[in-house]
Amino acid sequence: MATAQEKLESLRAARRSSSGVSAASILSVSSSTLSQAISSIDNGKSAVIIELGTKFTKLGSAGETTPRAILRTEYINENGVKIDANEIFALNDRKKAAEKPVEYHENIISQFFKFLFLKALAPTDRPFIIVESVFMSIDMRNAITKTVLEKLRAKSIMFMPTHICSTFAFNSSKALVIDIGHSECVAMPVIEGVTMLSEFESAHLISGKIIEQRCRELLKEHGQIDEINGERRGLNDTDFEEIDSNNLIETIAINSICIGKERAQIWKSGKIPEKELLKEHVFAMNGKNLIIPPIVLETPLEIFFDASLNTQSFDKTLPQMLFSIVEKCPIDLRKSLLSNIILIGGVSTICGLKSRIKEELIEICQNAQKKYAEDVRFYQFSKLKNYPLFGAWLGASLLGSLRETVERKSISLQDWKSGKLAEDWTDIIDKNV
Amino acid sequence: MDLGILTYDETEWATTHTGNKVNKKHGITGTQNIIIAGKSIIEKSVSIRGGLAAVRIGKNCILKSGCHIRPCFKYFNKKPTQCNTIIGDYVFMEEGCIVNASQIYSFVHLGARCILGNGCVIRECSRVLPGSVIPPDTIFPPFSTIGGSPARVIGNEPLCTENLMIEACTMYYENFVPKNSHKPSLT
Amino acid sequence: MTAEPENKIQIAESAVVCAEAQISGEVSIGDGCVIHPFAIFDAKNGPIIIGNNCLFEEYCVIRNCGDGEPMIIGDENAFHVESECFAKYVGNRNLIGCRARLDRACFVADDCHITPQCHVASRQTLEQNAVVVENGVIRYHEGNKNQILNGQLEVLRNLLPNYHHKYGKGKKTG
Amino acid sequence: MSALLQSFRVKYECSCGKFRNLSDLHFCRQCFKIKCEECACVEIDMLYCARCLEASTVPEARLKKNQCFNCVECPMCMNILSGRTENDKFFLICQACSWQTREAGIEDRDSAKKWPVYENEITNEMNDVMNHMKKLEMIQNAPKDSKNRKISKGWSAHHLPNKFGLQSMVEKKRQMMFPDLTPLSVHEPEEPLSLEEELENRYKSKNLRTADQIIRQPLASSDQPLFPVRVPLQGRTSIRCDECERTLVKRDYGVVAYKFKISAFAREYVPDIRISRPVQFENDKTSHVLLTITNLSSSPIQLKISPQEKSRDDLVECSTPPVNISIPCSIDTDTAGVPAEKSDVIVFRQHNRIGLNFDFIPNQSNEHFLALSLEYTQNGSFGLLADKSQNTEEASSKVLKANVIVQLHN
Repeated sequence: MATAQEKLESLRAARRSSSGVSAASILSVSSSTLSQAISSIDNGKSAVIIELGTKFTKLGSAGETTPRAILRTEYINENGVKIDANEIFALNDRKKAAEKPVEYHENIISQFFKFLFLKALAPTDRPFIIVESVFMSIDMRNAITKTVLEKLRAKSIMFMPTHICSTFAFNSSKALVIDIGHSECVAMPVIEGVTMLSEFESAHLISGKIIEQRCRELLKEHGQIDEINGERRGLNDTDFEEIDSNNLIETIAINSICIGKERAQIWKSGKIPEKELLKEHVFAMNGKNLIIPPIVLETPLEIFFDASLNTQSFDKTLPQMLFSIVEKCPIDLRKSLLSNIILIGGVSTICGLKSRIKEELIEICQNAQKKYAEDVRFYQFSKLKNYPLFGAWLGASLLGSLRETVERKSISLQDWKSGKLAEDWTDIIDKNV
Repeated sequence: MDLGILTYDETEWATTHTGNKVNKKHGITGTQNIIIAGKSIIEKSVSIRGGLAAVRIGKNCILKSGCHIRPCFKYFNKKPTQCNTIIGDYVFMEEGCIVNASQIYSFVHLGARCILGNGCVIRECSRVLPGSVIPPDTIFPPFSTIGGSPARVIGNEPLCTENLMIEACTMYYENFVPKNSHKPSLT
Repeated sequence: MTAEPENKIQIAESAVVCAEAQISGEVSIGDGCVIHPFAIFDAKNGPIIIGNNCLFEEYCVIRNCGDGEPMIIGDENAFHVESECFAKYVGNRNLIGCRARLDRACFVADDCHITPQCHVASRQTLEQNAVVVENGVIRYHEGNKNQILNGQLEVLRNLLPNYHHKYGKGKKTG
Repeated sequence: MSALLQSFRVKYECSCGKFRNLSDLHFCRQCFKIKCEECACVEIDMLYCARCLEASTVPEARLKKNQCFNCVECPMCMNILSGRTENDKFFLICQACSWQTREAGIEDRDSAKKWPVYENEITNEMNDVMNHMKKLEMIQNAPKDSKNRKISKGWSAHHLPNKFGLQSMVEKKRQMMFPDLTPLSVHEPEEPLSLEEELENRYKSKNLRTADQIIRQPLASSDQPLFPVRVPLQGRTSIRCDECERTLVKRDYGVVAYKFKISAFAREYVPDIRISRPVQFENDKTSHVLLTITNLSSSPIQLKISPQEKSRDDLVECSTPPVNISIPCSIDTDTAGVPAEKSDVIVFRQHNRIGLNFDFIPNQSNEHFLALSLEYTQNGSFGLLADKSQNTEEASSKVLKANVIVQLHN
């Protein structure tokens, strides 16, 4: 307890002598955060960890267990236009990247990074660790490396795939990692620290964006508006503009729940189940009351489990996806894979999702007479319910505290100038560095 | 764009010895407690409530029509008091802004119809966008562009705002000439 | 009670009403109220009954546009600069921000807080503890009572008479 | 103040090719280039809390986790909370959305500081994992070190009997290199909670919790009330030219300082062009624009303004020939030497301001831009005092260029 205190006093004495500013308040450090305070003092410049999600970006410094800031992946450029996530990640898909020259996208990325960093974290000469999804395109990585090394003058940069990072926190040797993000869902088994790339499954229909679309359709269908003079009417477009200006669809999507299978059947057949889970919610906006019936809050997630709803695309539903992963796995893993599931990503904080996945998996395994789903169990921290929001970031922060491995695997400005590209996880397999 | 010539007819305006030009149809009350440093322009129906507490306005300020300046209400060691309002030099206030602030430093530009909550402080060289509502007891650092309701810092001002403001306010004051004067029209 | 003959204004003894306030029609002001100069009370087409310990800042407009029935304003309300109130009933301990507007015949319960530049639609009823935030969204705060004016009214009551005549009395008291 | 002077009308070209207001540009006195904040290198020189304007250096900020300790924000609308007292107990209230700390179940306190914040319960567990990983890392790196270090075969302490107590020292070294690895227990996966259990301990409140409130304090799970949020620190930046690493702008010490220790605003080194009067358009007849050029620098300049031809379609065809003028600087008072020539182009001449009249033919679309290119030389006072000692002719012979686009329509 005393060392941190003395260190801080010496820091403050040095600062006070050089400035007339009033002394900062005494640092009250509860015992659990003290050990980080010590670890962040003596190893000098700890690494900066960023996870670039399509909806939120998490950034913080290594060795800590909570990110310093979770910001939305959008910013306002100098002439007031709001640049949102799919423009920042335009390099990821070839079709959109081809429209504009690469420098245009690089410029957007460098503006976004400057917006992120000049607010809080001093980025100069600190190592960077970027948690990237496995399918980030090569020129996106080069653009990020160029920005971080040249524009922000960081010491070095290193890329880490999300799936391995999320297994560090549980120190688990065998896990099926499911990352349900805002734009897509990628599920992959990670066995003994090796990403089993051949058994991956991804689906665009299982994502936050689709839930918000479902919420909008359900609201259009079932939502009602109470005018001041009492008459109730359905929703029209002007109401939806107001709804969008208050960002209400996103709030509904976050507060929605995932109900059991038989209750979903009752909702689907049009009847109202007698046991009432959620009450009707009233949202008042300039004079009108918007009535949000419980069906809007309970059934948006059915699109994950009900194949009849996603007619246009051929993506599998969530349980079928997991089942096909287990089928593809080598024979000795199949038994125990479903009892070590890790759920990360913003969508997996929705309550009721885990129990519904378990129920669906048991049902699929019975139909296929397979005994994989004896005991379906999930890695979770009961004391930290919002853990999936920054699960991958936490793993990278744990790895970031190891100084030598970070230096060995990351590249610095000189390497970048000499043409060496940021290390890709495929290089490890090819050159088995 | 240089600021054009603005003419006013002398009957409606009173000029003090320190060069302040005050419209006669003002709503200023409690004039003993109000000190205006000099070379300021106060347009019509501006109300300054000197009756509640002392108000000090710096030099070369420009208060467009319909501004209300009211001293704020604070608790000093649990005793409620009306505390003074201090407005710095070269402050430009557009039409119809309600100022309950406790302190506005110099080179600040308040947009039209903005509302400053009770007891807020705006540091130098900042700009408040028109129609923004600043909640009470907020403090804004220098060079901040403030907008939205409840207002937040949404950008930074150019770093040479101080010189720009001095130039603009002095030019505005020089070009504010009585109607029948024979000033050459081209400066 | 000083009663003007034609528009029957009743002002309580302890209320401080500045001379420059324009009061017309049948207005009765409870005790302890403070009315800043240039406040406009227009009770031509219906009486206005104001409770005690209310604060009306300058340029606020209180107009009863209902035909005949009284407009009732409870106690400990604060109407800030340039706020307009055409409501039918305003409860107790409400805070109406600058340039806020209560449209015709709306009903405001107790402990509400209307942020500046917001408005309550006509004939809308506002429940207790409602907060009208930007573009009309209503949020509810679970705190029990709004403390808006504790201490401000006494200060204003002994400050205002120094610089403003009392309503209806003409000569300067301070 | 750029709004009142409408300085968005005249855009100068920065060395990185972008067109910006003159007030946003800086001038590097070493490489004589115009720099904007995009292409210059921007760094954080001081972290401060935006609400209570209290400065903290970078190491101290890292200790405080980039959060200010004594000001807290309302979790609902991210606005400052102001203190209120009731029978001399403190509580906080947000005056924008009247949220109170009592709502979050925090009873009133006697000290107005250090409001409760959610702690991360899994920190201790994560520290064990970190220590375990550090041990694994040592094992993984150890053989590399010993491999490339040549171990001299004959004389090595490994074979000597434990005569001089060497063995214990070697044992200690091996212990450090290969720490005994106590296997860390896996965090066991658990059964998922049923929907009903999760639902009924969900925090009951009349308002739905929005996404912004969750990401502001991710540690508050859905069954706990929202606590006040500590205000994140903000960085104050200083700008350095990326080619010659010289600082262009550095503010005085102290958060509320608005003066500058080092300031190189482009305004003081590049002639400032403004439209003097609103422009009247007579379509497809030559109409005029009156531009005033001010020399705010500290040296008289010889300026050559030449309108550029119509490279883009919204540019305007300008028919006035290039103009050569010299403008005195604002400091030296003797204006005798300035030729008071008045031609149809030079309309008026003040001390350091010149009014120039350009006539142009407006184009069909309602967008009219006038492109000008400036070449000017100065008497060497722009250069750094350091290399003043060399020769001012070389410094003053350097011709400085700047391209300007003037937006004539409003």
